[in-house]
Amino acid sequence: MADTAQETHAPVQDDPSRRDFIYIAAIAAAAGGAVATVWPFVDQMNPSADTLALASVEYDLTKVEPGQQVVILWRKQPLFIRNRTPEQIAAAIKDDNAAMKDPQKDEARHKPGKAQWLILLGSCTHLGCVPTVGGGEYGGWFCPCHGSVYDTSGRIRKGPAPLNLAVPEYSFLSDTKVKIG
Amino acid sequence: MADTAQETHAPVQDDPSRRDFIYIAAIAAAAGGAVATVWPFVDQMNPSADTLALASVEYDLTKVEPGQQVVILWRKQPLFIRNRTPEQIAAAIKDDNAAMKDPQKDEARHKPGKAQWLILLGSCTHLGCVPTVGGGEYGGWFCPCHGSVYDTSGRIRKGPAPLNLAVPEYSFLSDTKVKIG
Amino acid sequence: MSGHSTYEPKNAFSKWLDARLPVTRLVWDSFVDYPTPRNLNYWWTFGGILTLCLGIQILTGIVLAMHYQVGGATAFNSVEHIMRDVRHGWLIRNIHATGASMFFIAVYIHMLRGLYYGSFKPPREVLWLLGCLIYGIMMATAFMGYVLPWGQMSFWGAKVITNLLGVFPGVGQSITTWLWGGYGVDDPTLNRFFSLHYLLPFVIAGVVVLHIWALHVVGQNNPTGVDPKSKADTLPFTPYATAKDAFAMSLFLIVFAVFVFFLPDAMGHADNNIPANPLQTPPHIVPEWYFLPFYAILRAIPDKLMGALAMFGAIGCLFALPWLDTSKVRSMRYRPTAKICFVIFMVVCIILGFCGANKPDDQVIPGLAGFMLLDANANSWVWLSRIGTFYYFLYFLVITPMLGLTETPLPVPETIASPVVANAEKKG
Amino acid sequence: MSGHSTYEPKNAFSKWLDARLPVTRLVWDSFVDYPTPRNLNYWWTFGGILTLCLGIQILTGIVLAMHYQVGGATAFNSVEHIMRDVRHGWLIRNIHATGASMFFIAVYIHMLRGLYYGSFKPPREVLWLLGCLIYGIMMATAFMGYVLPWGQMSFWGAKVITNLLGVFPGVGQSITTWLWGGYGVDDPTLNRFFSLHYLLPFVIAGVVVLHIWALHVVGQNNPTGVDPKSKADTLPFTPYATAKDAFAMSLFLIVFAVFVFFLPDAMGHADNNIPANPLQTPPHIVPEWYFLPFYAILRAIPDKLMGALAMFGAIGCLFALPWLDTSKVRSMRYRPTAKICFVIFMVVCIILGFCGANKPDDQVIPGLAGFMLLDANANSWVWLSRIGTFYYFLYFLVITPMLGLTETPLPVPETIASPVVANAEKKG
Amino acid sequence: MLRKITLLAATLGLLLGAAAAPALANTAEEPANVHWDFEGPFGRYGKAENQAQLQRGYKVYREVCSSCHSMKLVSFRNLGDPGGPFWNPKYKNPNDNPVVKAIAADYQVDDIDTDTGDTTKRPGIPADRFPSPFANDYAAKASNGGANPPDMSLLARAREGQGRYIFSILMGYENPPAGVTLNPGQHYNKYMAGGVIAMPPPLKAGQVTYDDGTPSSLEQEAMDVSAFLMWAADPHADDRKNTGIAVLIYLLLFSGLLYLAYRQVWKNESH
Amino acid sequence: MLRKITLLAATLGLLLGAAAAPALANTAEEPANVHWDFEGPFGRYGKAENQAQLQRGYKVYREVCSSCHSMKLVSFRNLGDPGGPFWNPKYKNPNDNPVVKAIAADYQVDDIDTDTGDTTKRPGIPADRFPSPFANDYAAKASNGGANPPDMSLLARAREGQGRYIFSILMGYENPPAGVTLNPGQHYNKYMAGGVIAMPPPLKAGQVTYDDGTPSSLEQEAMDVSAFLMWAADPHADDRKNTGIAVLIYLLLFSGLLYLAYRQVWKNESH
Ligand code: HEC
Ligand code: HEC
Ligand code: HEM
Ligand code: HEM
Ligand code: HEM
Ligand code: HEM
Ligand code: FES
Ligand code: FES
Repeated sequence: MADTAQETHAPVQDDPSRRDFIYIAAIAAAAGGAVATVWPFVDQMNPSADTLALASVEYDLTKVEPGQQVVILWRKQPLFIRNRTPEQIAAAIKDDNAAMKDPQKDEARHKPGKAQWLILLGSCTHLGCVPTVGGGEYGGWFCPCHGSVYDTSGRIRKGPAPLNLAVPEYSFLSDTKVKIG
Repeated sequence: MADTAQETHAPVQDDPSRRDFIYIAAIAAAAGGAVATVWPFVDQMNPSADTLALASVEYDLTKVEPGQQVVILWRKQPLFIRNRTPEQIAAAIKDDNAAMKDPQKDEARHKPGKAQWLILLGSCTHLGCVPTVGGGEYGGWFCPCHGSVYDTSGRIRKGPAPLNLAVPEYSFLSDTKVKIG
Repeated sequence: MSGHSTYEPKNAFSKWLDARLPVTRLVWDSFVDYPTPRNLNYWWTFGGILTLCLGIQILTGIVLAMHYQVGGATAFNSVEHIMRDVRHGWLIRNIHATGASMFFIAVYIHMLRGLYYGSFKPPREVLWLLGCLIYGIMMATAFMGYVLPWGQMSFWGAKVITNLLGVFPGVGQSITTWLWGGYGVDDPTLNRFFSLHYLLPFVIAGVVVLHIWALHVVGQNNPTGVDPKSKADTLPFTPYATAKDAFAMSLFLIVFAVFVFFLPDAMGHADNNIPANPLQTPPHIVPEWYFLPFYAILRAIPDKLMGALAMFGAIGCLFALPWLDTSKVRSMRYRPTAKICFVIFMVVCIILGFCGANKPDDQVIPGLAGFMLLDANANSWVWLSRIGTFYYFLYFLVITPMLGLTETPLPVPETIASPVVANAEKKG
Repeated sequence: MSGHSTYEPKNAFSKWLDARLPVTRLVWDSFVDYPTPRNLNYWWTFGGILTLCLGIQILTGIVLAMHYQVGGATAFNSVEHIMRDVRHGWLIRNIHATGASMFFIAVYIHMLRGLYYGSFKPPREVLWLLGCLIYGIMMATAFMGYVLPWGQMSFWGAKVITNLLGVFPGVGQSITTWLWGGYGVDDPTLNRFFSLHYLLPFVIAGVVVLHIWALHVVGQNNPTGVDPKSKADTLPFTPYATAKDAFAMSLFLIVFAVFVFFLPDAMGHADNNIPANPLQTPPHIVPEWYFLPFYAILRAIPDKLMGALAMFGAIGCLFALPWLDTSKVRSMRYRPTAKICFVIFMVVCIILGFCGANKPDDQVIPGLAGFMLLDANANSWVWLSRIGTFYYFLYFLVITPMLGLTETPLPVPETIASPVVANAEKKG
Repeated sequence: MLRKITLLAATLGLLLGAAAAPALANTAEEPANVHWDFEGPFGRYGKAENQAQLQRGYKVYREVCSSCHSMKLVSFRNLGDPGGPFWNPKYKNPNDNPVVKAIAADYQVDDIDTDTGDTTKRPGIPADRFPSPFANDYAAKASNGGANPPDMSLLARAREGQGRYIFSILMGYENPPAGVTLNPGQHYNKYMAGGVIAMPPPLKAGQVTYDDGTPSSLEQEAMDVSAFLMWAADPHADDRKNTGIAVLIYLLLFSGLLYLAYRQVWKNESH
Repeated sequence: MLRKITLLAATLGLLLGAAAAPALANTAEEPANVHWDFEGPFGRYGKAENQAQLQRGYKVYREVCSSCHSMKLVSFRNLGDPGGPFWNPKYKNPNDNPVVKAIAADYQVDDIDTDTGDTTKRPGIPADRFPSPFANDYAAKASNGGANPPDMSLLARAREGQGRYIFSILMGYENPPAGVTLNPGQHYNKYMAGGVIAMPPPLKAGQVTYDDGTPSSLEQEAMDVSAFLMWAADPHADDRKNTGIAVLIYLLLFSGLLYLAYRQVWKNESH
């Protein structure tokens, strides 16, 4: 019926171009408005201001003794701050050219001249568990979940994880103070 | 069609009384089961065990000075514990036979021989606001919401509230200690 | 639904789908080809506007629930978290809070439309009853929603209203204890209100589906109140009603936006920016504006139980209306006396609203001394609300039944098209 | 829907109602008079059982939400409050938690029924697709529900699964940050999961309505896979199907009750009785049992992205099935080879479930040394899951299309009634 | 016809409303009728002189009010948000804003020593909220003669009259009129409901030395701190109004288009 | 036919399950295979000798475990609930139970002095929860060589093996086997995953003097405290099993009726 109805009531005298323009403009405006409206509803799920405010932390390195690792919460995720011994650094450099899934040199994983400070996201790149320090055959980290093994540079050496432990954005504010994030 | 269908497929040889018995029993059992099932879903809204555990409190009356009122939380509602002066008691007794909405003698509103201790639910019997002590023309309480006036015995004297301020269940554990609820 | 379907699938896919799940057919029959009276005015756009309102409330509500933390210690702060820290949170909350008021504005217009044009009269009784049901659930939803931010008005409003259920002699106390989950409005109350506040809008949506189904079974009423008789009386829903509805919605959104962006506090109450405190009664407890007329009726009657019954009765009248009205003519357009009574009724409802917002014993006309009448001054809001309450019930229980029998209506047009055509001729 | 309505209102009220809102007619046509094939066996009772499950979950869920307090600091304790202090709270939570597992048992039986009897084949493709959609939303719902008690498995399960969305190169990180509302699973994640967990069951209910609508358009399949041809092939839904469904439901409830009252911990995981702790990874993270086969497929493939794609692909196969199956015969009753492949498929799914529950590198047959095959020992769960994954995809992508073309089916009966009558004669 | 009726009803309603409004107020005097430049649809906190006022207002809050009133919902970082007193376009991220960092570090906030579990204090960071002057409401009451100084985060929106009410309270101290007797610790303030307030007059002229050299009259201080509290209660006001104007422009244009489309559709239909 | 297939599949599944079960366990020894009388569908905590065991178990918890382990989710009143160690039918309301009241009053719980707002201590009441031995997790770690003694409210359900696991841990201290080196503060326990535990052996024979004269062998103490912790983790077990039996009886009868009704309906229909 609709077709017939439309015919029955079809506008008699009409300028088709003007008509089409109005319809197209109205529909375009509606579409634009809808998209603009959707945005806040999607964006509200992004981190809120208070979460963002905790996105960066400053940390005093004097609290970490040589050979030790401290785990702090950063962005509510564990962050490893490890004070490496010279042996551990040496072990890491030695393997720089070994076959690796995600090849990287040790020097690319710490700030220049700060080889003893390794700062890493404590989240296994496989599926996000917290690896335990000192575990695995490389003396780096061992992930208890599916057995990924990282070396003393935090590089993936065995197991399902595809990538090295992530190095967060950070900078030294002074010799003993870093700002992460 | 159903009717015809039922006829078409109607059981041919059947003992009607047995048949009816089974149907009635099944339906009755279903109804019984349904009622028993509904109960936990209704009852879950009643106060939970931790709320009930706070249903009664003990209070040390030495903390209330003569002429003063203390407001404590009891069942999360305000409770008035008032140490009445002899004048206030006298004023209350004087009015025992005055015209009242909810006539009650003063002695019915306190424990025998403890006329100075008035323990009342601090919730206006109109619509539940907290009356202010010492307000209103009887020196008892005044409800700021819709203007109910209570006397020094907590009886309703003016305004929309229908009943006297409620006296909770309580008992004296010792001369200075009461258990409310 | 009314008549057989005219949908004809055009391409292979729609034919395939139509044979398996005829949704496109349903949409076509209900919202494209559906015949609407050609003379519907803008009051008929509010059904669509209400659907929009419900959608907005549900969408913003789901988002708020993603950030809202129920609990006496957390609710207020989480709402402030939404207002301050969640991205666009202030916007979404303002829309939701203002949206509730806009929803009621729209529903009151929609209902008054029904009253005026007799849309509740046969064969639309079920449609009307479903509407009343929606209205009831809407009130419950909005009431519980207002409790959620857990400010002073949330708390004390909840306390005053829930205490109403305590009026029933004997069982009242058990009912309120059960409803509260304790011995007063408290955390458990808030928690269950949150669960129900999330649930009820979906119940409303379900009843709206039935409401629209019922509408499509009996067909729409129209300003003349005359049933469409021929094709000349109707136009297809799309594009005619669609275009009108869209324009009206857009105007409605303008009003909506003014409140959301420039008057966000206008519909609220300052006290709700203070966290709930069971030990401190705000000096003046008022419910949300859309409840005020009923609140006035409640307080008009000195007896507590009777007051509550009068209040519920006032809503009950709406349900009974199809059987109270005896008039043969639907639209008040042709009922001059009824029209006057109706206008008075509208004014009375507004007056009752003001009565609900004021303290009963305050003066209506400031400065005028007045005199004592029974239990209160004649120049007080309580007496004004008594007069209003009297007229309210008079209108439903006496005027509506009597007038239908006694009044002589104006001549009613034969068909919808006749006055429309006459109109067009006048214009052209 | 199929055919015209046979409802005849009996009394004045039902006539009145039928003219205004024909709900009784709809119910009559769909659930009383509706013709069902007379040979449906007990596997056909699971649709009704699933409806019951959904109802139970929604009802208990609403009640749980009346006491549950979302929030990292409150969620775990509020669930324990339900278990310890809320009246019958332990009962209601046990029903809800066990109910999720029962729901999946029922849905897997319902789906395998569809696979075996070819219920996904024309004209039931839309019906099947809607079912797959329900299944997808069910998985999302159950996943988010399991996060709510905020125990260790809630937290780490959520972390592992949401990290899957991070595999997409480039946008992965933004997607997970958006989904989490932060830089990891945290309070905002819990809060939004709660809102969605409350929402999605209503979405499921909506799709179930479409599912049943689609069913009533095309009619039910039956164990022979032959379309009903005459009235002799069918029986009215009530009382025949009603009685059978009721009996089956009651049996299902017995199993349900055994778990609720005597094995409440059987379906859960001990670690979920420890509050969530982002700094302590449980030694062995496993999702709920109903996800295990897919989890095994995920881990079978060494590449992270490919693993995730394989997992989603495994579900995608279900959606594509109506177009993968080429067989002319619906029911596997008459397809001996397909039947064998199907049984192997069922067993493989169970094996994959065990693979998902075990650590990839552990031995399958304890003590057997095995040998290194590429990256892992051949006697390890990872290799078993690879074999399983291989067969899973083989079944859908190769066996199903090929077999339909090559297999010679057994003779298919002319009508439903013929084998049924034969059966009855055998019995009688 | 219905149009006329509605108009009538609406007018009646408005008239009644005007009549009813005064009856809604409490017995106290109406707040003074002052105005700020950032009010109204086109006022903005972000305007330079308004920002200067917020900075002055913050100083009053910090030096005077904050010794009794908490502001629990506001974080230091909020001071550096767009529209806030110390917003600086150079620091899009307010957590990097050095002024904000300095303000935060000036406060000591509660913390727990993760090595021992003991409670300790540490200097604040921008992410912290303003610490409260008292440990809890009871302590606040005990230190203020039984009255709890209300939290200031939302104070400006929690009173009818909003900022004007705060301004008025600060200006409204007077000698009690005849017949009003004050207990110790009570003061007379004509803008307070009932006239009695437990807060001693907090401000006097010259109490705060403004960094920008503005003379600190009592009225100036009161205006400034009220402005600051209005911002604290509604920190997204600028964003809200900006969005609102854009939305309204869009809706007006869109309604115009829809009206044309509607006319077009109905062109040849009588109705 | 499908019936047979399913049977087959199910059997296969079960077999596989049995095979897989050991693989699910961790490397530690399986918990000892002990049993309590209250276990199983017909066991009840409320039985007199089981209640006596819970009372003994509570004493062990109170005197030994509670100095390190919190039990935050349990209130004193729970001890007097039906099925609880001190349930007494005379006191339907456990808050009136004098034993419970005495136990509660024996603890000091944190409170706030409403006059000054200072933190104070007061004797517990039945409505209070068990106070924790340490102020927070950090303090607990600091006092226990870095390991946090887990909360005991749900401990029995938070470990595979439930009560048997707790019993086993208490009995499982041994000298470390060759090759295992322990750091100071570490101990060897064969039931602990990995073998190393930070908890020093908490129990020895005779550590607790039972009021009912039961000889306090190490095994007896371990059985009793494990029983108590199982109850604490599942306090409604008795109620659950009672309801379950009633529900099952109902459902079996109901299913029977439905089966008869079903047969009746289908009586004359072939299928
Ligand atoms: C000596 C402590 C003290 C200081 C300093 C102080 N206040 Fe107050 N303030 C109080 C107390 C106590 C109350 C509660 C008064 C009452 O309830 O009677 C209060 C209440 C208020 C109120 C609310 C009145 C009402 O409606 O309830 C405002 C507004 C207010 N203060 C503003 C300020 C401002 C602005 C400043 C700083 C310029 C300030 N106060 C400084 C103690 C203080
Ligand atoms: C001296 C303090 C102390 C006392 C007393 C103590 N525990 Fe522990 N307990 C600990 C510590 C520390 C741990 C953590 C061990 C670890 O993580 O290695 C622990 C852990 C446990 C565990 C859990 C092991 C696991 O699987 O994580 C159990 C079970 C346990 N204790 C039972 C008891 C019982 C029963 C008692 C009383 C009879 C008791 N404990 C008394 C300190 C104590
Ligand atoms: C969420 C709330 C509601 C929605 C979404 C809704 C929706 C609709 C829609 C779309 C229509 C058709 C268009 C129109 O006539 O405006 C309609 C008509 C109607 N509604 Fe509602 N409605 C709601 C609430 C109510 C209420 C509360 C009542 C009465 C108590 C009511 C009574 C009616 C009546 C009588 C009609 C028929 C109007 C006529 O044809 O003249 N509705 N409704
Ligand atoms: C019929 C539709 C609805 C109405 C009339 C309604 C009404 C309200 C009202 C009046 C408030 C108080 C607003 C305020 O003052 O802050 C509120 C708050 C709330 N509503 Fe709704 N609502 C509806 C639908 C929903 C839905 C569907 C949800 C969830 C899915 C929801 C979730 C919330 C939440 C979380 C709050 C608390 C946050 C706040 O106060 O802003 N609402 N609602
Ligand atoms: C909440 C979940 C579900 C509910 C409540 C539900 C409900 C039903 C009902 C009542 C029937 C008719 C009775 C029967 O054949 O058992 C049915 C049939 C069917 N369902 Fe579902 N269903 C659900 C999920 C699914 C899923 C996940 C699938 C497939 C992926 C599916 C596919 C089918 C098919 C193909 C049929 C037709 C069966 C036939 O006639 O042979 N359903 N469903
Ligand atoms: C499709 C239906 C549903 C499924 C499959 C489902 C599944 C689940 C699951 C698996 C849990 C975790 C249970 C546990 O281990 O404790 C859960 C918890 C929960 N669900 Fe649902 N749910 C459904 C419907 C609902 C609905 C409709 C609501 C609310 C109206 C709801 C509210 C909750 C709440 C509050 C919890 C947390 C309490 C708890 O953990 O016991 N659920 N759900
Ligand atoms: S999460 Fe670390 S190996 Fe899987
Ligand atoms: S509540 Fe007290 S007078 Fe109304």
